[in-house]
Amino acid sequence: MKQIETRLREEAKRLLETGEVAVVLAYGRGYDDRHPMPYAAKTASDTERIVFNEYCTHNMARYLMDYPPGTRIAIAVKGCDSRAVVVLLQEEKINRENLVILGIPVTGMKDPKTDRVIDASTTAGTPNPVLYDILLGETVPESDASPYVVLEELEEMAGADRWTFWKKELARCIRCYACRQACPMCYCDPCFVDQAEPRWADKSPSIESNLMFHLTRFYHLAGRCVDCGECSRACPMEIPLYLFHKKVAKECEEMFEQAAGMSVDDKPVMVDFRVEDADEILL
Amino acid sequence: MSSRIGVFVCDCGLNIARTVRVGEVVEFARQLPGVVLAEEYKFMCSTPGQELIQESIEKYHLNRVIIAACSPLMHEKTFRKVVEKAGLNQYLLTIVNIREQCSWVIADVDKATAKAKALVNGAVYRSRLLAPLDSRIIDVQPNVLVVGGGIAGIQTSLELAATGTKVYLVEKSSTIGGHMAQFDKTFPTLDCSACILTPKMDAVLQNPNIELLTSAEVAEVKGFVGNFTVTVRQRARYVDHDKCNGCLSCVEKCPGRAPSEFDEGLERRKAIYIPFPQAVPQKPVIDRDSCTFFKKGKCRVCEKICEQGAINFEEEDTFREITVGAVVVATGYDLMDPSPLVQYGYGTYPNVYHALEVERLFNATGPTEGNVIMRDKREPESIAILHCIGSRDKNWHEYCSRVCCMYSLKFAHLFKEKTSADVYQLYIDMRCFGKGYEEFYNRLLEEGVKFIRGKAARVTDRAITPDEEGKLIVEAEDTLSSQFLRLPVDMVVLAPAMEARADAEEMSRLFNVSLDKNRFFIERHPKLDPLSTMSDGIFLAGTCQGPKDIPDTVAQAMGAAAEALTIVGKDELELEAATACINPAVCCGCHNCVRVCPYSAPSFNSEKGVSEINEALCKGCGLCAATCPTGAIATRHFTNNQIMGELEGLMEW
Amino acid sequence: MLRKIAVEKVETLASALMEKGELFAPVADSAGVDFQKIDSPGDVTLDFANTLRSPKSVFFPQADDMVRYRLTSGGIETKAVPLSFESRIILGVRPCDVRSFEVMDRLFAGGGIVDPYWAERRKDTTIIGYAFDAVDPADFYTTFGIGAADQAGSDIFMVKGEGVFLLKGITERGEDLLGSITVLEDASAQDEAYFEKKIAEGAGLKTRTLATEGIAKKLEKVFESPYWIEAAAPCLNCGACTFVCPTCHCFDIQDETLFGEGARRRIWDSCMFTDFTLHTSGHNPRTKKSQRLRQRINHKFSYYMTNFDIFSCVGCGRCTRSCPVNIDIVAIVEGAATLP
Amino acid sequence: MEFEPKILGIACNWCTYTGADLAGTTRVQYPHNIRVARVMCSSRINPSFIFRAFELGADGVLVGGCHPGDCHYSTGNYYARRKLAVTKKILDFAGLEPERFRVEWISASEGTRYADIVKEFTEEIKTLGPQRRFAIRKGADE
Repeated sequence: MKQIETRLREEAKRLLETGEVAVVLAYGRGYDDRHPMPYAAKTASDTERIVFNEYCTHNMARYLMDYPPGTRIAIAVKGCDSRAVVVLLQEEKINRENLVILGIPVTGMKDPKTDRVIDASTTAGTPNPVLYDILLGETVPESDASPYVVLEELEEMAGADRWTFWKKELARCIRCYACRQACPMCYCDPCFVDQAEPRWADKSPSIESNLMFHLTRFYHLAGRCVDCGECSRACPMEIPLYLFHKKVAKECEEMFEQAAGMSVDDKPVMVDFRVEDADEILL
Repeated sequence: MSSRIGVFVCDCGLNIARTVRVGEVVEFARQLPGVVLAEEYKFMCSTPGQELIQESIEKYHLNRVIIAACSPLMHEKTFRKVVEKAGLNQYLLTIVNIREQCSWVIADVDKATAKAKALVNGAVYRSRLLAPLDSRIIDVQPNVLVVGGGIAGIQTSLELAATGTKVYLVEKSSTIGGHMAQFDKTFPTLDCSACILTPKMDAVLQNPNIELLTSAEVAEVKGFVGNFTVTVRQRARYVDHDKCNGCLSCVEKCPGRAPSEFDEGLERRKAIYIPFPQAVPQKPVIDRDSCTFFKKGKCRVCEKICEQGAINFEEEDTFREITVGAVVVATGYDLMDPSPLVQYGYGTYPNVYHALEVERLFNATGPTEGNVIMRDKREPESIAILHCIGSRDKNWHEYCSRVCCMYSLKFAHLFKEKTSADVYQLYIDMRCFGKGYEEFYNRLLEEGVKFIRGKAARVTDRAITPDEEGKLIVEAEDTLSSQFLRLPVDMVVLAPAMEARADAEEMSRLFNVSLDKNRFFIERHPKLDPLSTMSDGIFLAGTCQGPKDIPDTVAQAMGAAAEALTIVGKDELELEAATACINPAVCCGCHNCVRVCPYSAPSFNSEKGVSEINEALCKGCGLCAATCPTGAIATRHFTNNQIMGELEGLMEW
Repeated sequence: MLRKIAVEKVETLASALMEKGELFAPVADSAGVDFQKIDSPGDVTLDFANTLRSPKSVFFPQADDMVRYRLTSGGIETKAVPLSFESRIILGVRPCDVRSFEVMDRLFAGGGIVDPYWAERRKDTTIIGYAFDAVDPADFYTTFGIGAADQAGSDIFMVKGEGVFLLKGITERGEDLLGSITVLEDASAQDEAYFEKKIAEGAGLKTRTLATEGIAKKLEKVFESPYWIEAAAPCLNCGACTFVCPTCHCFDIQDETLFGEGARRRIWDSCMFTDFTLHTSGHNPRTKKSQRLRQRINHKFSYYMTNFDIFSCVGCGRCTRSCPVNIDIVAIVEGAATLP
Repeated sequence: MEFEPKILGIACNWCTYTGADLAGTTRVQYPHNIRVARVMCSSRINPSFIFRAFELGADGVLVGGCHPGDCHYSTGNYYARRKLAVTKKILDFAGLEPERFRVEWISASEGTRYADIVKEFTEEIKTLGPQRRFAIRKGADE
């Protein structure tokens, strides 16, 4: 990871010095090593503040739309982050020409709250970037583990038990919207839930309104969620939202034979159809 | 402004009041928030009913009206006019369907009443959220497209042309005339079919207001009522009809042969041909499949012979776009192929004929020059006419084809006239309901035709007795005498069902007109709107809507012409205002609407970073609204807010 | 009065307290430890560093009905929400959170305008403070003169000793409650000494600190600095920091109706949300996240000081701990303080 | 008292709503439990409508659209098929009985089939009993 940090700083410095980009989206120091922060370097000297370690979990694609269209941006992406960039390209939110993608092939990232390794068994099961201009390091071996194994326990539960599970989890939601704000795909402003007519979900956190918010958000992420897991890590109430997103992603993959953010040429599945889609998917 | 809702609940005579306690529904409605008035009336759609609504709007300053009555598909338009007359915007009306979806389907009074209340409640919730809308006024294209050049299409075209309307008549085959041109005589008057049809065909050709496009098909229909853009595919004919003078020398010399479609394969035609002598236009086309040049790469006799230089083997299909305000679909029917009904032996026994073949046998221009000569060159001495082949038969078509009884009578008469054969009719019932039809039946009873009430079960050539040898034996039960019959005859005539065209599904998609379970096009209302479809500006004429005889077809054709005129006769048209619109402040610029809309109504304004909707192209389906993640798109009259409100109301009780 | 109970008897204590009033206390679940209204005494835990959220919701619920109503054919029928609460007890409040009640009192109950929703709940509540026995790296309450075993503001103050909780009555209300709980044993002289020792230890427990000298004025001065753009760059504009904060008190008022019945509610809002300042007209005076972050910092360290003579921050460190992108409030304020 | 479920129907104007009308004109009887909201096309249905319906207390939701290929708007129901399939998976994973949500293609001529489907669906919902998971306000939670 130290090597990646060095390469990241070098490339960032070069890109800013040559004027190839106006900003490099990477990671910077936080209040301690365990808490690095998303960082936007704008000058060559800024690049000295760039860090990369196992706690740099943040998906920098989230910040791409903070800059006016036409801004030349370099972005550091891990596997899933690169898929987020691909989705944003598919959705024409960003322009490939203005982008220098610095791919980070990496495994062994850790959740700063728990120190647990983040891998395919939870989230972010894509170790190698799917789209990049410069790869910072050697490709790492792909994991054999299915990103969906973690769902087995919930899938095998009876419906009533699953409801008990989600009801308990979602009841904790305080509607701080950290999940939404951390998500690179949740770029809507305003979000549906902030609308007054109709009021899709009450503002008061209750199981009903939380359910309306989250189910709709799960739907909005269908075929778009890249499994980076940032929603769950962002949640101050530790709601395992990633489990639901994964399930929807899995179903979409099975029904529509396309995983989110794997190729710029794909059309997002929910704004697409095939005449031969089977009616059985409705059963 | 707070809602002042008036709820008007209709008894519909006893149609609603028999199972819904209307008074109770009125009481229920009266106590709902926002409701200032609830009234019951026997027939809301009647003049006094309409007046009640109008007066109440004025007297109670109603700003919303709910009418609980029949389906909105029935009277929404009527009632919209009513509220508009009282000065209320027509989109502030809500119809609650307590007849088709309530009183008519629920026998239990308590349950029907409960459902009616729940439906009214849903409407009250929705009504409170409605907004007045301005109708869109559009310019109307003055032309009409008529699809199909049978008697229905011909008649429609002539009627429209007579009013000065420009008509494009598109016909798939190389001549107009349709099935009627194949008929010899028509029942019950026994007029010669050609004698009454060919003048009309000629009139089409001569009429400057009619542009006749034969060997042509509709490839695409875009747009909406008043403004359809239709792409017509002109099939390659390999004969330049502008150059051809119709001398038909080419036909004479052509070595290519193929079975004549017009003569139902009983005769052969040339590869370059006109289908029949009176065809319109009188200009030949080349059939690629039977043309020696196309098959073997050499011949070109026609090209050599044509003094006009009209032959062009390089011709390709061309496409042209026409703009019309209305479309009349008159695509006709197919005669059911009786061969799958193996028990009747069609295709197995040469002397089993179907009705259209017999028409050609009778015809002076037909393969036998009007003589009844069977495939084995004999004149039959006995003939059985079998009714209801594939009609009134749950295995095939449940419906009655409506014309078979009558043409079977006509056949019997003609057989009697042209031969000395014994003629048998094997029927389920005789259906002779039209003007002069029963009389014709009575006349035939006196002509010595033998009527056997019983549907033929089987046709076989396996003789049991010596007098059955060499005959076709028709097995049937005479249900009048309850006797099993074996009827040895020389010739069997089948009266197969009229069925929907093989390409009905394709046409249905093309014109956006639904098919019924028998694959005929569905009219907007079976009684009150039999020529319109659910697609505004698309009308139906003739047998594409269901089996019918010539008089009914012609009457429909004239009606369809009048329907089309209600649109193209005006310069402007009021369109449904329920289109989609985008609130730019809420649009997140995700392009979803642009990606999904089948009409390209939304487009992305990259300068503003938001989508915009061209409402002229919008048909109001609401797909974009459901695909919009932020809720920036409102499908007017079906906004998220209105639908969510309705759901809340429907689920409250 | 000093009384005691064995550490394993938390449930007994909770049970006894529940007899005296509505009990709010820390409860552990998969997310961590958080204050909840206690229905079952076994749920209570006193084994935690600090709770996920502050206990402010006991006095200032996230959603609070102000008036209830029903739509009828005659119009809207309203029904007042009674503002009387049975006596309440909050168990296990850390000293910085105890201080936050005082900070909030100045807004909700001081200065002539009394907010009945806060004041009525606050009135009859006994606060059982609970000494910290460790420091989290994000904490900085020492900045505000708050000690890890600061007894100020508590009615009863509790320390955890070896195998025993020691509870001392601070106010009359606290004394009364303490005296009435029979499951507590009276403390011995040895216990008294031990309690004092723990208090002294607490005083020695120091968090990191933030130099607040002159910060209110300084923040006014650097209002227009581009610093805020840089500082806010990582911010996601979620409301996590404000919702866990013990002193954030902004709310929105919403009518929430279902099937014709509903309530006008005040519901926590967050200055970090983009629509926080959105006007009905569509105009939004704070469209940039730099403006929003600046507002949050200024409110806590400048405006509140100007208006109420106290910082609207008690250094509990929750915002730093819960920030998805690790924004540290101390670093942000220090960054502003060191601007030229 | 026998459990009488509350079933929300959402029907497209051109096919299913017209088909339901046909059931009425031909006087086919079916249970009263269904209450239909009309939309122009099944593609108009926002999945949140379905979530909301269950939250409001619907015991079952039946969506009806034109048969694929027959959409009045040509492709609407192809999108609807995907939208509603995902909706169903979400309901299922959230723990709602997926049988409570059903999508059927019912043409304007299928009045009898409409009635049969409503009958069958109502029976199925009766067997499942009241929906108390999402509909927390309306009754005791399971």
